[in-house]
Amino acid sequence: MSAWTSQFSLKSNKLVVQLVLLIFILVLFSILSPYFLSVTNFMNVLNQMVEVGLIAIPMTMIIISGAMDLSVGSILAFSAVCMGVAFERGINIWVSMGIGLLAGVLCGAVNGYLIARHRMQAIVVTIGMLVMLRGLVYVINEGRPISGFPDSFYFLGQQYIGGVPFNAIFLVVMFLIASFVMKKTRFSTYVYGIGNNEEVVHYSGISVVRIRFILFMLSGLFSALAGVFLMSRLASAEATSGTNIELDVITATLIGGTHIFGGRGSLAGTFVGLLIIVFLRNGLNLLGVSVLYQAVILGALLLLAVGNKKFNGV
Amino acid sequence: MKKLALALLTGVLALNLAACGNTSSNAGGDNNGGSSSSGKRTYFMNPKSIGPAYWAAAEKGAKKAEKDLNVSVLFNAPTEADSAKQINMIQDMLTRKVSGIGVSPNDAKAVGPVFKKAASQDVKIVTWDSDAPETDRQYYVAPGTDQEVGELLAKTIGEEIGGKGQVAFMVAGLGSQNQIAKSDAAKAYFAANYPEVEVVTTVASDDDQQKAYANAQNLIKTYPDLKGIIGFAGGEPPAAAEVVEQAVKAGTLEKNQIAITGIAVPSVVKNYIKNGTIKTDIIWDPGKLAYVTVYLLDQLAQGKEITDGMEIPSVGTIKVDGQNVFIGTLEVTNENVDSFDF
Amino acid sequence: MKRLLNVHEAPIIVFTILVIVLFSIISPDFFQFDNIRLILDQNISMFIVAIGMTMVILLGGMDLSVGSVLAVTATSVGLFLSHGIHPWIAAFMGIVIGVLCGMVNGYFIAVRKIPDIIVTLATMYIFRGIAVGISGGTWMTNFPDGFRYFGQGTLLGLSFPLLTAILLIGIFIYLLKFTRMGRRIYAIGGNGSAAKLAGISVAKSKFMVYVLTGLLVGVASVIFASKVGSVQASTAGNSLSFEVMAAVLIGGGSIFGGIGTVAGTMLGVLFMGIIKNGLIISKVSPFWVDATTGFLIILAIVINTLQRIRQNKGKEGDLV
Amino acid sequence: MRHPVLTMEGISKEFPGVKALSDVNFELYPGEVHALMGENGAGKSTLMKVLSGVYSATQGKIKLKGKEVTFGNPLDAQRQGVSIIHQEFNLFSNLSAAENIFIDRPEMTSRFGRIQWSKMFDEAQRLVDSIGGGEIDVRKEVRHLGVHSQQVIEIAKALSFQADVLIMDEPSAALPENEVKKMFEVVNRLRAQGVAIVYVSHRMKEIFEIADKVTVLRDGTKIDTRSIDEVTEQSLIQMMVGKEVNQLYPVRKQEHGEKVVLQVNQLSLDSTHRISFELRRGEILGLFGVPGSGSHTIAERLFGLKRGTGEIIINGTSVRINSPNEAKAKRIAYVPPDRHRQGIIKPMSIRQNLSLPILPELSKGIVMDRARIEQMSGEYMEKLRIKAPSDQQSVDFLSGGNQQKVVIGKWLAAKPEILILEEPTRGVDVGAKAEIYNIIHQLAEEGLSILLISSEMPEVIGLSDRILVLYKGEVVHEFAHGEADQEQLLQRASHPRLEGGTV
Repeated sequence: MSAWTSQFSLKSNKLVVQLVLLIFILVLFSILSPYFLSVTNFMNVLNQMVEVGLIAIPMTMIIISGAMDLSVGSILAFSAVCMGVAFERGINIWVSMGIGLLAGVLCGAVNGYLIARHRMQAIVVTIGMLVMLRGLVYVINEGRPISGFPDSFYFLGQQYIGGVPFNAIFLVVMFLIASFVMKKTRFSTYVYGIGNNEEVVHYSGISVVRIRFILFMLSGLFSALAGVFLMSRLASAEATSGTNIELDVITATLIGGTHIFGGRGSLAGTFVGLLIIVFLRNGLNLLGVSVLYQAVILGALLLLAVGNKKFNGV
Repeated sequence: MKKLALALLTGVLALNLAACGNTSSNAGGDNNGGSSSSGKRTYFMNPKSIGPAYWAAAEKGAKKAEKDLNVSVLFNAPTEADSAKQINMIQDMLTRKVSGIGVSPNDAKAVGPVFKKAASQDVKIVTWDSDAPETDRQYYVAPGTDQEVGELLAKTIGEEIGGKGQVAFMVAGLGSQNQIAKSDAAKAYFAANYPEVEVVTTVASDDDQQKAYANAQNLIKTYPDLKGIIGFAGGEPPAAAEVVEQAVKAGTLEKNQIAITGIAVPSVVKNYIKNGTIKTDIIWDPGKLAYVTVYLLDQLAQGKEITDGMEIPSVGTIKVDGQNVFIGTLEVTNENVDSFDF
Repeated sequence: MKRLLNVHEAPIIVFTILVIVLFSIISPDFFQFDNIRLILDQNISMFIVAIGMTMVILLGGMDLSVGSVLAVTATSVGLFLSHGIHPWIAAFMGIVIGVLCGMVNGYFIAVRKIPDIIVTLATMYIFRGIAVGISGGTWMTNFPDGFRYFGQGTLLGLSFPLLTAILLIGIFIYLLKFTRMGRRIYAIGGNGSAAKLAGISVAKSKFMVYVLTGLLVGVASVIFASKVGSVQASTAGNSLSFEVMAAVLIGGGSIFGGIGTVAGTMLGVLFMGIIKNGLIISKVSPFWVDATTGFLIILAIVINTLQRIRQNKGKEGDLV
Repeated sequence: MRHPVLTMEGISKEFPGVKALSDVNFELYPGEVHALMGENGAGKSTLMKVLSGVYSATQGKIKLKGKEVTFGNPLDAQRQGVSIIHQEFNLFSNLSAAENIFIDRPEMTSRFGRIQWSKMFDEAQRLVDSIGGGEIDVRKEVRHLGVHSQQVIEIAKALSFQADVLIMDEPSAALPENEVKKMFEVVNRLRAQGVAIVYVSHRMKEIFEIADKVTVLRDGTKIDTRSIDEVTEQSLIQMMVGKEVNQLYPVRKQEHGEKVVLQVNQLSLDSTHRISFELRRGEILGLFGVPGSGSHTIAERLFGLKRGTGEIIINGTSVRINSPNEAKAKRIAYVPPDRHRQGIIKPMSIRQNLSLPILPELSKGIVMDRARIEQMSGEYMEKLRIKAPSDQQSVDFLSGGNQQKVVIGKWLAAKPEILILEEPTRGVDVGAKAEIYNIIHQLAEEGLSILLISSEMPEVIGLSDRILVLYKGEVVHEFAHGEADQEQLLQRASHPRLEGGTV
């Protein structure tokens, strides 16, 4: 196993740094705040990281493949509102959820179609989608939050199983599945391959278009899933939800050691990066540090954690 | 795979640590009854976001209450008015075992679950500035209801423009609930009392000052017969006033051709009021709002009653209507604009 | 005619004209001198920031921090003014702060060789935090009358900010076309390693570009503050970086660097400005404005891409 | 006795753990073309990098026109009169040809720092004209120029520094055969102007055609410098390899089969040109033509990289191929001409590169079957004699020859029926070339049908059972095995009716 992954030597070495950083943060806040080191607090944090975490899964893959998806936050809101509107029209909540997920996949498909099929610049297309979908959200529900979902639906975001939030369990399972996919299946080789040299993959008789398309569809699906979980956690579908979430997701991915130009990175790293961000926020909140300084600290951390690595090939 | 296992292992380890830490802190916590180690009662004041002048004024009031009541007040919120981030922060604060929380919810429904949790931990909950009815909050502190404020704004502009003509609404966010509630109330008031007033459009700035400014420019361009503008959030009236003043200066508008009112902190609109661009501005002292909220939380935490007409030091008497606590609105005009210190 | 179509900016020109025609049909108010002046006026700071972004993108980079830099500089200018500093000095100091921010970006990107997207993502957080921090959460407003000149004054009967923008656009078009410094930017964006071999100091050029971008953002923020009349540190320039980047790319720039012109970018800014103004003038429901804007951005990019494909077909050396 | 323009004395260069050059002496006279030969890793490029200021020598000195010099960087060397043209061009595709020549040059600006475009265009055009590039419009962006034109721009760029010494690293590698001729004309002009040229190349034929002298390096030491008249191809190879090299091209032991595996009818190469041919089982069919002849397009069409009309019949069934994926399914394999861009994923391991095209077959469901992948990669490492400590090694660290073997290997693993080889030995040293030729032969003997597209005439002649000569999208001649020699081949390829027309 380890031999199979060791070819991305840069990837494995990085993770140690991130783990040290995470442990440092955990220890630091445990000393600084008496409230930090408690099961309830940790469960809280896990409960809160789910939406960003879900989106980080496909985002990691997409960044490894050398692209980027900035439209995730808008897709999140769009699918959440689609689901809410469907529910308001009297459709069964689980069917509505299917509609929401489908909407997300469709948005991803539009991204994928333009980027993969027509080779347009991913950043530009997804900025366009970011603006357009957010606009459509307002068109659909006129900006009004939708709520009043049945209690059974709140299970997803609010229920604890054995003291652990259900959505966190779901997230970890998703990470394990995705990590498995990104290590053991040929899909992973294709994704890493495209990130390193797209043309070779194409010349090897593999449909790059299809892989990219799948990646953006996944991104749509996971963004929609994040939307569903957010709705369930907050009991409400809002037009503004998910604004700027892409920045959190990308920050987590980068701190997790994924290379911004693609080709290198891992989901394990992203997971650790995610934990670093959420625990940092949580710890600073507990200390009563104003969000203003939190932003500064997060930015400095990003520069420190990602900045001291070698970026060869540029 | 090994790496992920390692990562998970670290997580489990951390949790174990956390579990140990928890028991020990509980042991210590029993002595001082769940409050912070200094023995002071701690309250978390949570506005919609950090940054706008309105909330900065509120923070001053909260800090004043902190001193007056000899309690500890934490004042924090996300940088953007995002309910998910706000709720994360409230959850974190519940972990800190505060005695009470004062929340201005971005989404009335979304705070339901976290309020329920807070109530179960015997944390006092008061909403302020924006309400979350049908939740476990105990009181709602406001200048008046959204409906009252909306109607007041509509009445003000209706009077100024003589009861007929085109009026445009400027809001901070098309998806923001208190904005919707106020503008709906204003619309309803027009329909009922000034049928000849036509609300032509509602534009949103997303809290971006430049966008608000451009919106106002586009409004006077698009609707040459526009008679009035209502700005429903702190950033809108100054933007509208700035644009109108500039247009008057440039000669494209007559002075007083467009009446402006709205909700804005006096210090921000002082010049416009003095120039007469804004005749009446509706406001309440956000500092007092916050002060009252902290005061109520402290009363509740000490198990004291909240009664109608009760006297709050340095604020005055308050009106208590069921679970609603009103401190009343203020009208800022040329005469009194200098008397405000916020 | 054919030569005209081969101009790099041709598709966006055509598309802009189409949009103008469309809006003119929908609303008689649209195509009027007043409104054109309004559109220009509303987008002054966009124009100026976009010049900097064009250079950054020409280098093959991107700058996510421009909005936060704008907030920092505008807020500091406000602070200076509230301390009674003379408007001209305050404006100058604001621009210096913009330059300093650019130097921070430039240091990490050019000297420490950290990818620009990471650096500017980080400084986006940092500068925003600083901006709100120094503002103390209050609005910068009630500027003295002398300060209004930057955003509202006139010079020789023309709007001062517009003149500033035109002057800057002219300077930078010249700079990029007629100076070695400008050509180095194109060379680095086109082929970094070849640029190094040609003795071009990549680090120095990159540093310069980020400093200049800081400078331009500084200028833009002074105009912004003066024009809008108030600054809210937490939200000023919030969506600026994405919008400006979109404008550069719509104007024919390539995210991979080396391709793009200031003139094209200005068209891109104008295009976005026209859409935003036109949709409101045409009394489109406010709920539809963002959706339509996004759709038109995507459409513009689609058209640009098609043009590029068409151009690449005429390459010498392919079979017949 | 003329004085040498350049003398390198006792040059040594050490890298951590490796001695790349030891005590190399090298002299260069004005107006001579001096070939530098040696197998890959012999130290040619290190020596040239020392000379052009990329590396500084650990020991030894460089004298230019009698004066000792040190070069801090390539630009420094250029300014002092030593220019190098790298194998991979260093051009700015987004800039005009003229600007590529004169990028960042103070002499092109006015006193006030304004770039004088018309002066730049004029000078550039004059320079390009002087080396026979008159047909190039220097205002055109380089991405719109062909490979030869790009090389002319590179040479013009070097000359714009008044180069006394010009180093050309594999200048013909990117050029088609007929453009090599044009390049030689340029070189001859330079020689006449007194420029000293170091010509680094693998190609024997060119060396004998253009060089005055030849220096051979082996394992970082100089073997000898000789006048070109004193050496033969065989003796040069011997000097390079250090031992007797047997026949480069193996002899065919058995005839190819009769069964037509691939039949192409009216395959469109562009809007006007159609082509037809057939390929038999076990046959090596050489396709030869200058660029623009369509041979590259044939490969692209057969492999589904380009779409068009016409009929492709494989084993008697007409098939449609619209993507590499479909081509692979029809058991067509393609070893592309540029392995760095199209052949290998450098940071990935040999094993991953080898398994890339056939991962679906090496998976259980969607999960990769590690044991089978390991077994497969071991098998092909051995079969192709890929030299590496393990198949976990990243291909980036392999020599050109071994990299090329990986590309061939990954397609052999796909068990194709038809193998398209395009420039299979580009940038590969002599030893590895022989090995690759052997492999190709062995494959054909095993019954694989091979379409060999190459611009190296000896290779096409030496390997092919049959050669089709293409010209502007048409088959203009067919040679049977043993019929063709280089002269005839070249003559047919540059069509008699349209001598020397640009494409």
